[in-house]
Amino acid sequence: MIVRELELDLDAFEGPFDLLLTLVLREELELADVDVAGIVVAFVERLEERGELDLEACGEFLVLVAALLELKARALFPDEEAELGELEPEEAAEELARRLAEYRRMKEAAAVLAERLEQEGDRFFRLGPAPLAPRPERRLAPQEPELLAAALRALAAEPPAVSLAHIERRFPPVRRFVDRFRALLAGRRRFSFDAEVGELSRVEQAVAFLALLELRKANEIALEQAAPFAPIQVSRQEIRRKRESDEAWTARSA
Amino acid sequence: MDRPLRLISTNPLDRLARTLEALLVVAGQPLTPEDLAVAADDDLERVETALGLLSERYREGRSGIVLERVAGGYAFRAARDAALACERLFERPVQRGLSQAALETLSIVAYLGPCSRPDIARVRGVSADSAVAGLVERGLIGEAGREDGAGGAVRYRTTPLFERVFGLESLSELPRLDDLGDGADEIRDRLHAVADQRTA
Amino acid sequence: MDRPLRLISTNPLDRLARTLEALLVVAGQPLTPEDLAVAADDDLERVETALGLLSERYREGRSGIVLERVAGGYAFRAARDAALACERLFERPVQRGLSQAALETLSIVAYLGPCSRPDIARVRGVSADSAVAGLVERGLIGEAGREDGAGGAVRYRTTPLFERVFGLESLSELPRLDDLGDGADEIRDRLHAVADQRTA
Repeated sequence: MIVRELELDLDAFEGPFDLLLTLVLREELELADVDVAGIVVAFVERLEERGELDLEACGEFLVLVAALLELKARALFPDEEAELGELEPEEAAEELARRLAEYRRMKEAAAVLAERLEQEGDRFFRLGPAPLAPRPERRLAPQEPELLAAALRALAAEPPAVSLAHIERRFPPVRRFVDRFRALLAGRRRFSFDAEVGELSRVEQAVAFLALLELRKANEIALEQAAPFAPIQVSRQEIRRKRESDEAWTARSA
Repeated sequence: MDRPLRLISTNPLDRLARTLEALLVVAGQPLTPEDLAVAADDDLERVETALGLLSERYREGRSGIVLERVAGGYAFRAARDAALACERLFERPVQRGLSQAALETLSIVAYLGPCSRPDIARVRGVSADSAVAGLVERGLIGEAGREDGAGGAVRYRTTPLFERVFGLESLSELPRLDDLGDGADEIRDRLHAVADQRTA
Repeated sequence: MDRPLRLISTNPLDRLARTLEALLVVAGQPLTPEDLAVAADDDLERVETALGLLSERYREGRSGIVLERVAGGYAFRAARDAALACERLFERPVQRGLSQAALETLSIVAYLGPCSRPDIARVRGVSADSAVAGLVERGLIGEAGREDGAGGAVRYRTTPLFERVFGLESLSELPRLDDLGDGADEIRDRLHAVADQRTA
């Protein structure tokens, strides 16, 4: 079975799989419109018709479909890699899945509207006033000139930075905890992680733990734990502390 | 001999119905029973009764003028069997050639309520600027203030014309978002069907 | 007993009359018998006959909808005895405020001097077409020549009605915006800079 010759009959495309790939790569077909699940089902059905398991074809197909899916995901969220990059892989995957589901629902809603338009296409009505109807005068109460000044001032105001607030609320940035732990360790040699994050939400605790790993990776801290699930003790790395204290001394003596 | 007829024609409810006909034929958009009651200077209950009479008189198959319930009110339109004749005479600037992008944008605005171009782009994954501009021009969506009060991005919502074009009594007539499955079930079913065939 | 009635209801002339009703209720302007004949794909003489039927059905005292013959052709209008109700329908309460879009557009035209729709759209970050059309309709702004002579975009300026509504003797009485810049040009530059940032 030759995967590239797989015949597809999708909403957005009809023809062999390799033509679809070509069109997508030439950007002549919007990948966002391609129903990848439909391709998978077509492949499985074809496989079933043949009645034997063609491992080589399965392998090739998996590689192609995985690539297609990745391209599609990236195309759907072009500017948000940075935003998603802030998240842990699992969280990012969850966020992507959530948005894909939302997009998919909207596409279905659009299909419902299209169908409705088709059904209601034979309803003609008048747009605008009747031919011989009176033209009403729309009177306006006296207005304050200050309203105009306020409107223009608002247009001249710096726009709020593109808000990622809803993401941040759920997933505070790792950076915040990195800074916080550094500040803590500038004041004392060690602290108890559990005591420090005890009052935070689970998500925040998870992100705080990521910050710990980050600091450990950079060799800024040492982690100790007496036993699994025992409180985690965080302390400054000795070498680093020494250098910092030297600098501090110099600074103070100057 | 013509007594009974005369009686009917001076029946106050019939008079009210005539007044409502007049109001509906000059109105540029659907009128609610409340609008009609105020204009006719009559009470709501009687207006509702008269509307019932008119709905019967102006219905498909009986009259070329049809009274329909749409966009939260009542409006006259052409009977469906005159659609071909209407097409020969009238342009349809609103619904003609709505693109897939426009329909998706329209769904997002209809379902998510007032939202900005960045909101729409976030769901669609591509810029919504030209789709939004096209829908505003057709009068299917309109501005609804700005995000964060002043200064933010302009937000849009669907217009009564949207409901009219799509023949909706109100937005609540759209299928619930929860009922628009993500299609996963259907795909799973098809795959199961294949699997069952295999073991059979 | 109901034979004659049944005959009438399936009479082709009645069908034609229904089609004409439909066309007339959709039309935004009077339709000539010729227009109607083309749309109904029927011959002019039959259309005239059907119009005669309809004039009888839709006449004063009999129906709230009246078929009127005017200079440009035929059109439906409201019956005279519903005139008071129609007046109440069209009598709009004095509007208390302007929409955000209207206010923004008006402030741009008032402070920056005559501007075209593209100018306004650039500052607002969204199309100004419907806001401009609305303000022109209410007489708050009016056309003031074209950009770069004949071929350019139409520019708009505020009207004397605008000054009356805002209680201004002249535009020089507008509240000062020194905090935004020195003079219209500087304010315009600043607005453009912010708008570019907003759409970025």
